[in-house]
Order: sequence, then structure tokens, then C-alpha cells
Amino acid sequence: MGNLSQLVYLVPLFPLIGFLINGLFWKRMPKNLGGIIGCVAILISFVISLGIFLEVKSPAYHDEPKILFDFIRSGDFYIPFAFQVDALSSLFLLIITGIGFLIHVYSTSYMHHDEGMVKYFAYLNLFVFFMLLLVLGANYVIMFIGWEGVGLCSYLLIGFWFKNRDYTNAGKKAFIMNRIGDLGFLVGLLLILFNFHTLSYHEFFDKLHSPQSVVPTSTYNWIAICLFIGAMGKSAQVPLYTWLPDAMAGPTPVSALIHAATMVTAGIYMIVRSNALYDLAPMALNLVATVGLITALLAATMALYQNDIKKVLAYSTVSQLGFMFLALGVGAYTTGVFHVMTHAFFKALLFLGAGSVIHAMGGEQDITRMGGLRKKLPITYFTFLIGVLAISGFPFTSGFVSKDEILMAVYEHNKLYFYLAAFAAILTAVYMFRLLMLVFMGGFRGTEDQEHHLHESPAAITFPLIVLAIFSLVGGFVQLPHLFGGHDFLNEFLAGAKIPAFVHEDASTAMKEMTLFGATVVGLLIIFIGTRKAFAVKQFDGNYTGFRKVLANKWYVDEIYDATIVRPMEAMSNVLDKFAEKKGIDGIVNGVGKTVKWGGDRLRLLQSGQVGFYIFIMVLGIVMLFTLSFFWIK
Amino acid sequence: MDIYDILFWILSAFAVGCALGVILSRNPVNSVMFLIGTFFAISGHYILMNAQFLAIVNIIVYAGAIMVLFLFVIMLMNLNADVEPQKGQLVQLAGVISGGVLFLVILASIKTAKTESIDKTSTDIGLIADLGKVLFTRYVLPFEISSVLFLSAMIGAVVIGKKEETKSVSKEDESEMKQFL
Amino acid sequence: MVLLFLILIPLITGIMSFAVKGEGAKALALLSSILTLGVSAYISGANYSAPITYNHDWISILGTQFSLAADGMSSMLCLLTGIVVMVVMISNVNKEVESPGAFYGFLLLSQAGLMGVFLASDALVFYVFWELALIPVYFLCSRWGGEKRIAVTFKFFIYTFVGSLMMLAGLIFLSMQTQGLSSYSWADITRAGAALPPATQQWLFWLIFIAFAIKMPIFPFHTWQPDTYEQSPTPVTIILSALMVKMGLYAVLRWLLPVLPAGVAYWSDTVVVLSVIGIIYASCIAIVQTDMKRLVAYSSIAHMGLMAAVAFSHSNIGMHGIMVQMFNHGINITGMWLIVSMVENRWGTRDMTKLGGMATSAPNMAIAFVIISLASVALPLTNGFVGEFMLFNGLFSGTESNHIVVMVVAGLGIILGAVYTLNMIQKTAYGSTVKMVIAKDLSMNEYVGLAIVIILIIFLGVYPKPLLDLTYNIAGMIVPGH
Amino acid sequence: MPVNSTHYLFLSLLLFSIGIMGALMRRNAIIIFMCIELMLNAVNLLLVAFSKIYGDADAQLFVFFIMVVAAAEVAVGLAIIVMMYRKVHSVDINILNRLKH
Repeated sequence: MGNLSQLVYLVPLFPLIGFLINGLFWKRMPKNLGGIIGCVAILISFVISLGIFLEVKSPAYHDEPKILFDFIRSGDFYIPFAFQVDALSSLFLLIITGIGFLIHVYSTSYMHHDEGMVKYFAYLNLFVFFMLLLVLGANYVIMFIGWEGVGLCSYLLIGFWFKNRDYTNAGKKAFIMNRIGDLGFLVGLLLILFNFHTLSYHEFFDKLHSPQSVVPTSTYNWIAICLFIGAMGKSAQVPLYTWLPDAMAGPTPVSALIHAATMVTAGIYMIVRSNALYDLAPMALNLVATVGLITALLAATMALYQNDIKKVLAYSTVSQLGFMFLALGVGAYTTGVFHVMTHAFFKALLFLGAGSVIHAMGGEQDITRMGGLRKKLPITYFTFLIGVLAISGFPFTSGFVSKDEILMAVYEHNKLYFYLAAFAAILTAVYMFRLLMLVFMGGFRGTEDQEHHLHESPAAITFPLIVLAIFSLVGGFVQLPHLFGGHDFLNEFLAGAKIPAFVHEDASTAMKEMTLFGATVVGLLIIFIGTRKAFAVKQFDGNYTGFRKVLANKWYVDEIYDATIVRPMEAMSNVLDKFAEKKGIDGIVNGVGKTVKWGGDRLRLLQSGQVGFYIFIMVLGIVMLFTLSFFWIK
Repeated sequence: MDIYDILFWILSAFAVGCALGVILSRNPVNSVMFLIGTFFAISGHYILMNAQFLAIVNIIVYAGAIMVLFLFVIMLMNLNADVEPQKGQLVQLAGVISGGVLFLVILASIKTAKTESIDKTSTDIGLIADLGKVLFTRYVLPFEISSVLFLSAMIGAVVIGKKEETKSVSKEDESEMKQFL
Repeated sequence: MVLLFLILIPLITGIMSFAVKGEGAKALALLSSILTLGVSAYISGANYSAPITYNHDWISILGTQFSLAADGMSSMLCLLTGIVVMVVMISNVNKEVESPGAFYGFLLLSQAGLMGVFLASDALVFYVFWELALIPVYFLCSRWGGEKRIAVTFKFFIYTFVGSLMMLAGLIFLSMQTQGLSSYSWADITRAGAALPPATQQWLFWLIFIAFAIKMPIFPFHTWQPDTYEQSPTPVTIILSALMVKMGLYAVLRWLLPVLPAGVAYWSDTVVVLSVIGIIYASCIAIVQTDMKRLVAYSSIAHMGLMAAVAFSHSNIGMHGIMVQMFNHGINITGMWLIVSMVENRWGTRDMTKLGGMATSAPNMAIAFVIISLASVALPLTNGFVGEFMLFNGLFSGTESNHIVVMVVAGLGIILGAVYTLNMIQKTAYGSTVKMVIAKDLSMNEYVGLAIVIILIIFLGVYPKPLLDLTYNIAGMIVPGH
Repeated sequence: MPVNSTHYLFLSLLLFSIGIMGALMRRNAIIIFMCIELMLNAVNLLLVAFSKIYGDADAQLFVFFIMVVAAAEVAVGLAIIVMMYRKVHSVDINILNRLKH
């Protein structure tokens, strides 16, 4: 393998080539060929990423930035187009290209009947390209390029079925919400630039640690908070999370790839990347933890009464992202990354499983019309079950290990946060089991036509499901607690990228972990029985009253935003347009003209046509001039 | 009070008197006659200042040609009778007052002007030879251009004065005109 | 000497064009624009080594010389003019206009004026070309414009002309302050202006600035612009918004900032605040527009507001950003207008409430539209991003107006920009085709025109180095005290 | 009191004012025209006087040119009056207010 990391530009290059081929010839390209090009491009990237990953693992590796060309240079202000390959980015490379590849394969089947399939693969490749830029960049500008680029792809893919205005509205909402975050990110970048005169990670972090830096702590906090605002937008945290559930308008594989596994974790990546900064900004770190916790709780409550299969998963994603931020907020960076990884496995799995269900149901997404699909879709059912178990934290699944670690870290940090987070984790199990029961157990509630068409999905769909299910099961073993005979592989690996790990493994934690383990098993059992009783039913209407209705309507957050921001904004714009612009400023401008015209109309009357009068006026004028000259001009 | 001064006062009095006659006499023909008188007085002044060429030209061109033209027109239109409609008393008063005020104001402003005495010995500058020299050297271009001006004025006068043959004043125009009469 | 060609080629072909009838005028104009582009490209290339100048005696009694100079900024703008005019000519190939000879003649004359403005290094020459660029536009609008063209062009003309006259007065005043005989040369004017007492500079600032503010336009001097853009024929709108607007900004950089440093220092906060208000104001108004042309017009005001704010925030990086952004904005808005005019030609309306489904009936056009829109919202890897990033950086690191508030408020423009631009895309490109008849996709010449724009967008977005290098030296020279 | 420049100033001012008064008082176009000639001559007189005082021939040439212009003017002016008389059978300037507004 040798110096594969020197060729890191090949990793984003292939998706870019795939995008260019598919994007330029999308009209003439046969569908299958487009799919193959898309998949192969990602596969090659994945293989190279794997090689890079292995190379980075070796202790002899140095993570020097690899400069491709000058991007912006203006005197001292220099931003190269450079890539950074280290433990963190190589791990993300694997997640992105690996899961990306599976989802591409899945899409070849899922999107096969869509006329825009080639275009779809072009977008998907473009997304992978930007996502790779995001994680590979050796400075914040390259990250920002990827950051906005993935937002663009998300916008394009959410609104992929552009004939439906609701879908394009959702895309627009996602883009604009992201832009709000991006503004925060941009301000953060400019603050860094202003205070440290660099945006390169290496130089920036070196300057942070150098004793000469005379920047006050409040500046660190401000920078960290601004960057976190960017993360709020991209990773769908309170208060900028509302776009993510709406983003489910896009094709399901897109939801799996972009809105669950990769793009939304960009915020976590960014904070982990900037851990040196956040360590110096305790206030910002507290904010991250708090926002993460609130998001985890709020989204979990919202997920409880959703009837759209993808919406449940979307709120679950928001909630899990909250967990990840909570982990970061308490300083457990590697744990956050770990949860990103495991979440990528099981959430992609769940989404793809949901896609398989939707596929089988002929586009139906309402879980009140499903039920009892277990027998008709056995592979989907089993893989989905594994996903549900993993996200609920069933012992020894990947989700258990990572969430366990998060809870442990939070417990060390703040007891109150721990209880709230544990409550959110319980809610997670509840809504996920509810989903499972409603979809796969009980009796079928759809139309006969749908029942007739129910079938297991083809291999291109089930293959990724099975692979992801395996990873969801065993993915946690890279970081299994010592108590269960595990080893901190991930922590050690990430230490190569100077990311501090959360390691507290002693007798007292072992005790706590045992308690947690026991509680989890018991809790899950109760939840399983409870939800089975409540939701594995023949009839389910899905109408809620009282407080449940508030939850089903997502605490009316969208409506509140609409009433407090969107409408006033529109009203103000209208006032500006109709009143300030037309009557005000233009009125003044036209008023000047009108005054002159009016004055001219009046003065015109002096032009009586009587020559004598003219002479008279002339004489009068001369007399006045002379008189004036007497008194003033001497 | 030498002869120059005496002549100045006499000529001045004559000029002003004739000028008043121009504006006060009812009959246009008398006005013309008074104006010719004024011009003669001014020519007298010119001679007094030894501007002989201008004095002659003034008499020939103004008193001779131009005023004859006026007279000719007046005769042609049969305006010699005292038929001119008079302006209202008020307007006339306003005219007199404004003219008077103008006079007074300018008078007041030039009253303090530096007084230059006049060299009463005869000088050569007004002689035709000297003027000719200047005219045909420095001012030869304006001089030639003035000939073009004359030509154009002549053509203009002919064109304007020509009786329109085909287009006569329409009935409407005529009635409209009559309203003012 | 080569600089003279930049002015003479469009001038002579423009005058010739009046005599040519029919298709000939179109071909002549296209040929001329390609030739001019070639010359300006040569000048830009040559400029990496040293600035080019040209001098010739003119009205010596007034102390003015016909002197031209092309440094990085000038040649960059000449290049932009060349490109934009050529794109205009290309995209106009299959369009019929009434009396094409006069139409293209005026367009070329205007181009000659623009070239002169960007090259002039003598204030009087500058003024003459400033007007030469303006007057053909007046005729173009008033003869080939929309329904309300007469009233609108009248307003436009009076508005800009008042500004021009004030500028002339200011320049004359400055020339009277020069050493010895009155001189209008840039160097003398700059020296004389900088030596004036601050109080004089403060009032002189407005005398000269108003003309530029109207051209740019800066809030609240902008009201002529949306109307004029709306009523003008598209080629004229492009010339106005891609080039004439740059004229104002260029003039600020060349004829105001170095000339009256004390006046600029005194008023810069005011101008920055006005510009930033303009960004938000214009963006808000753009959101509620239903006419595409008006929407793009207001978006242009917002974009120019950002550049104007940076121009007065005294930072090298900001100046450099302005140079880059002038070029980029010129390219982007050209593409935008091309799309708008294509929409209007195909569907006969610019009312967005009546449009929809372009992506179905004319997918290539929709793709181009999306790319250009993204460039106009400054998405990374499009040219808009590089400039805007540098602009924000400049606004932020400017020595005198280092207010994070200003920067954040200006930044809100980014969000609002995304709102109205995406609204426009959504209403025209997406949705069902029910409201729109199926129309042809791009024709060959439209392809070429848009392809030039899009290639530039992507190329300069990924690799802006050529543009940055061309203008780097100049940026440092403009900011006083740097 | 010997005659000096002030006397000529006063004289020509007086003549000029009389011309103005006439132009204001009368309605007959021809009389007004004559008043204008009177004013021209007042100016001419002053020019000649200053020419004499300062010993410069230029002023006299100006007078010459004024006469030339006056002659041309009279030719055209009288032609206009004649034509006007032909049209409206009057030389009253009060009816010549077509330039109104």
C-alpha cells in the first residue's frame, strides 16, 4: 500500500468523476449504467479509504496536510486547497464511503423505476464528494466548502421529486435552516481568522496551545459558540432542527445516507476536530451539552406519537444526534465519534429497512395502515429488529456499547443530565418498539390491494440490510467496556489524531456499569411487553387527544416559528416593498420631480406673451441686482 | 466752459429732447422725425469726439437708411394717423416709474465711478484711415462674417415679407385674430 | 497604444453599425465584441508584468491629457466588459430587434464608454467616458424598452445625470487645487485631494460620492434601478447591472478612496451603515417580489451593498475581495439575466406566480438556472463564494469599522439571499408544468452563452488564483495608510 | 464744469432710460422698435466716449459692428412687422401674445 495517503485526493476524485459523467450525460445515459457508474465510483473510493485507514493505523504515520493547490491567496491571507489525513478523517472516510456504497447499491434497486435515476446518482455522488471534502479538509475553509456543499446536495435530493411543491418547500427549508447555521459557522471562521490569522487546523491548534497567545477566554467561547451554531443547523439541534423531519420528503436511501448516517454528523465531526478549541471554552462546551440534552429529550417526545414511519426515524435521528452532542459536551469526544459510527450503522439500517417496507407497501408511509409485515418481509423484519434493538441499547449490540459509554460519561459530569439522558434513552426504546410493533406485528391494516402486492425486496435491497445488520450487532466491539472483556481500540486509534478519550475504568465504574446493564435489560423487557400489548394490534386509528396531540404535533414548534419569524418577516417585507420603497424613498425621489414640475407649471404663467411685461420684469431684475450690489457687494 | 462744453450741453439737450419726443408723440411719423433728430445729435457728439467716420456712418446708415425704412413702413401701413390704441394710464405710469427707477439706480451706482477727463484736443483714432487699418487687420474676420449676416438678413427679410400665395389665413385664424383687435 | 484599441474597436464598429442594415449589424457587433475581448484578454495577460499606459495631448488649456492606464483592476474590468458584451451578443444572435443597426450601434458605443471609464487616468477623460457610457443606454431604454420606458428612462437619466454633474463640479474643484496649472491627471488630483483640509474633504466627499452611490446603487439612492432594469431590454439590463454598476464601485475605488482620504475616513461609518441597511432592505423587498426582473434587481442592490460596505471598511483583503467580487458578480448576474430573458421569451411572462415546471419542459435551462442561482448565493466552489468570503473577512477585519454587529447584519443578507433565490427557483423551475406550455430547451447560441458563464463560475470558484493574482497589487494601493 | 466721462455716462444712461420707458409705455410695435434703436445708440455713444477717453479704436469698431447688426436687425424686424400687419391688420403688440405659456 505504501504511500496511499499521498493519493488521498483520489478518494473524493472518483465520486466527482462519477458525478460529472452522470451529471453531464444524464439525458442519454441508460439507467443501469448510471447506477453502475455511481456505485463503482464509491466502491473505488471505499477501497482507497480502506487502504488509507490501514496506513494511518500504523504508528509510523505522520499526518502532514497534503496541499493540492492554492485556493485563495491574498498576501498573508492564504488558504490552500489541502487535505488532512489522520485517524479522525480516515475513520469518517470509511463510514462515508462504506455506508455510502451500501446505499448506492440499495438505490440501484430502490430508484429503478424513477425516470430521474441517473440524475439521482449524480446528486448522490456529488454528495459523497462534498462529504469527503468536509472531512478531509485541512482547514476550516475546505470544511466549509464541504459543509455548504452537502447542504446543497441535501437540498437537491430532498426536492428530488421537484414536481411536488411540498417536497421542494422542504428542500428549501432545509437549505435555509442550514444557511442560518452556516452564518454562525462563517462568523466563527472569521473570528478565528481575525484572532489567529490562520484557518489551518495545524497552525490554529498550535497557536491555541502556544503560551504567546493573548486571546481572552471569552473569545474562545465566542468562537466555539459560533461554530456550534453551524453545527446546530447541520446536525439538526434545537432550535434549528425542524428541517430534518421535513427532509424525509426525499427518497428513502437519501434519508438513510444524508439525513441519518453522514451529513447530519458533520457537526459532531467539526466539534471533535476542534476539540482543542472546545477544551479551552468551558462555557461553549456546557452549551453543547445542554443543547444536546434538550434536543435528545425533545425529539424523543416528538417521536412518540408520529404516524409516518420516516418521521419517527427522523425524530429518532435528531434525538440520537442530541446524545452525540451531549457526549461531546461532557468532553467525551471519542465517545461521540463512536456513537456517530454505531448510529451510522443502525440508523442507516433502519432507514433502509423502512425504505424496504415503503417499497413493499407501494409508497405507503403511514404506520397506522401497516402491521403484520413480519411474515411477508422476513429479511426486512429481522434486520429491522436488529436495528431497533441496537438503537434501544440491547446489551452487546453496537448501540448499547456506545450509548452506555455516553451515559457513563454524563454520569461523571452531571447527575441531573444523566437522569434526563437516561429518560431520553428509555423514550428511544419506547418509540422504536412502538414502531416495530405497529409495522411488523399485529394485523395488516392497509388496503387489500397493498396486501396483495406485499413482497420481500430484491437482493440489491436486502444485501445492504444484512451487511448493516451485522455491523449493527458487532460494531460495538471495537470499544467494548473492559468489564465485558473489551478493549478501547477506537480510543487508541483516535488518539493518533490528538483526540482525548473518556476513560474511566475502575471498580466503581464497573459497579455502575453492571447496574446500568441490569437496568437496561429489565427496562427493555418491560418496554417490549408493554408496547407489544399496546401496539401489536389489529386496529389502530392514530388520532390523539390532549397532551398526546401536542406531542403528535411536535409541540407546535413549526407553527410557533411560522408565527414568530416567517410571518412577521413577510409582513415586514411587504411593508418595506409597498410603503417604504414605493411611497417612501421612491416617493421622495418622485416628489422632487413633481415639485419642480409643479413649480414650473406655476412659473409658466409668468410667460404672459406680453412683451412689455417681460421688459418690465427685466428692468425690475436689473434694479434689484443693482440695489443688492449697493448693500452687500462692495 | 469752452466751446467743447457748450456744444456738449447743447447737443445733449437736443438729443434728450428729441428722445422724449420719440416716446411721447402720438403720431408715429413724428416719432420717426424725432428719432432722426436724436441721431443727428448723437452724430454731433461723435464729431465732437473726432469720430468722424462713425458720425458719417451714423447719419448715412441710421438717419438715412434705417429711419427711411421705418418711415416707409409706416407710410405703407398708413399708420401716420393718430390711431394707435393707448395703454392704460396705470401701465404707462408703471413704465415711466420703472424706467425712472432704473435710471436712478444705475445713476446711483455709477455716481462713484472714477471720473476720467476728456482730452479735448483732436486725436486720430476716429479717422477713417486708422479705423480701416484696424478693421482690415484685427477685425477682418468679423467684418467678413458681418457680410454674411447681411446677406442672411436680406434673404430673411425677403422671405418673411413675401406675400404667401397659396396659403392664406384661414377663416378660423382670422376670427381668432379679430378677437384680439 | 494597445489600450486605444479597446476603446476604438467598439467605438468605430458602433458608429459603422448605424449604417448597416439587418443581420449585418448583428454579425458586426459579434465580431467587434470578440475582437475587443481578445484585446482585453491580451492586456490582462500582459498586466502580470507591468501596467500599460497611453498618453496623448488633448485639451491642454484645461490641463487635461488623453491618458489611459491599465493596471490590474482596470484590465480585470475591461476583461469583464469584453466577456459580458460578447455573451450578450452571442445570446442575442437569434433574437430580432427593431432597427438592429442602431441597437447594436448603441450597445457598442456604450461598451466603448465603459472601456474608457475603466481605463481613464485623467479625470476629465473619465468624466467624458462616464457620460458616453450612459447616453447610449438612455436611447436603448427609451426606444427598445418596455411599456413604461419613457417615464422610467427619464427618471433614470435625470437621476444619474444629476449625480454626474455634481461629480464634475467636484472634479473641477479638485483640479483647481492642483499645483501650478490646473491638472486633471489622476496622480495630481490624488495629491491635491489628499492635501486638502479635512473639512473641505468632508463636503467634497459627498459631491463626488453621490454620483457613484447612484450608479452602484447604494441605499437610498437606488430607486431608479429596479424600474430601469424592469423596463430595459435584456442586453441593456445586462450592461447596466453587470458593468455600469461596477463603474460606480470602480470609481469609488479609483477616484474617491485615494483622492479624499480624510473625507472617506470621516464618512466611512455612515456609508457602511447605509450599505448594510441596503443589504437587508433590498433582500427583504426581493423576498416579496413576484416579477423575476425586479427580484434580480433587488438582489443586485443587496450584493452591491455588501461590496460598498467593504469598500469603506479599509482593509486590504476586503479590497482584494471587491476586485474579485466585481468580476464574479458581473458574470453571475449576466447569467441570471440571460435566464430571465429566456423565461420571458418562452413563456411570455416574468410573473413567478404564473410560472413553474421549467425543470420538466426545459431541463438544461433549469440546471443552468440552478447553478447560476447557487453562484449568486455564494455557494462554495462557485465563484461567488471566494469573493464573498474575502468580503466578509474584509468587513470584519477592517480597521475602522470593526463591528461584529455590522458583519452579522450583513451576513443576514446571506440567509435572506438564499430565501429569495430559492423562492425564485422553486416558483419557476419546480412544480408542475400545468401553468406553462411546453417550450423548447436551450438553443445553440443560448447554450454557448450560458456555458461561458457557467464555466467561468465553476473555474473561478475552484481555482480563483488567476483573478486574485491579477488584482492583488492594486488592492494594496487603494486603502489609504496601508 | 468741464465735460468728463461722467457726463457721457449720464447722458447715455438718460437716453437709454428714455428708450426703456418708451418700450414700456407704447403699444405700437414700430415705436418700440425705434426705442430699441434709441437704446442701441445710447450705448454706441458711450462706447465712442470711452474710445475717445482711452484712445483705443476698438470701441469704435464695436460701434461699427453694432450698426451693422442693427441694420440687419431692422431689415428683418420690419419685415416681421409688415407681415404681422398683413395678417392681423395691426401693429399692436398686445395681440402678439402667442408665446404665452
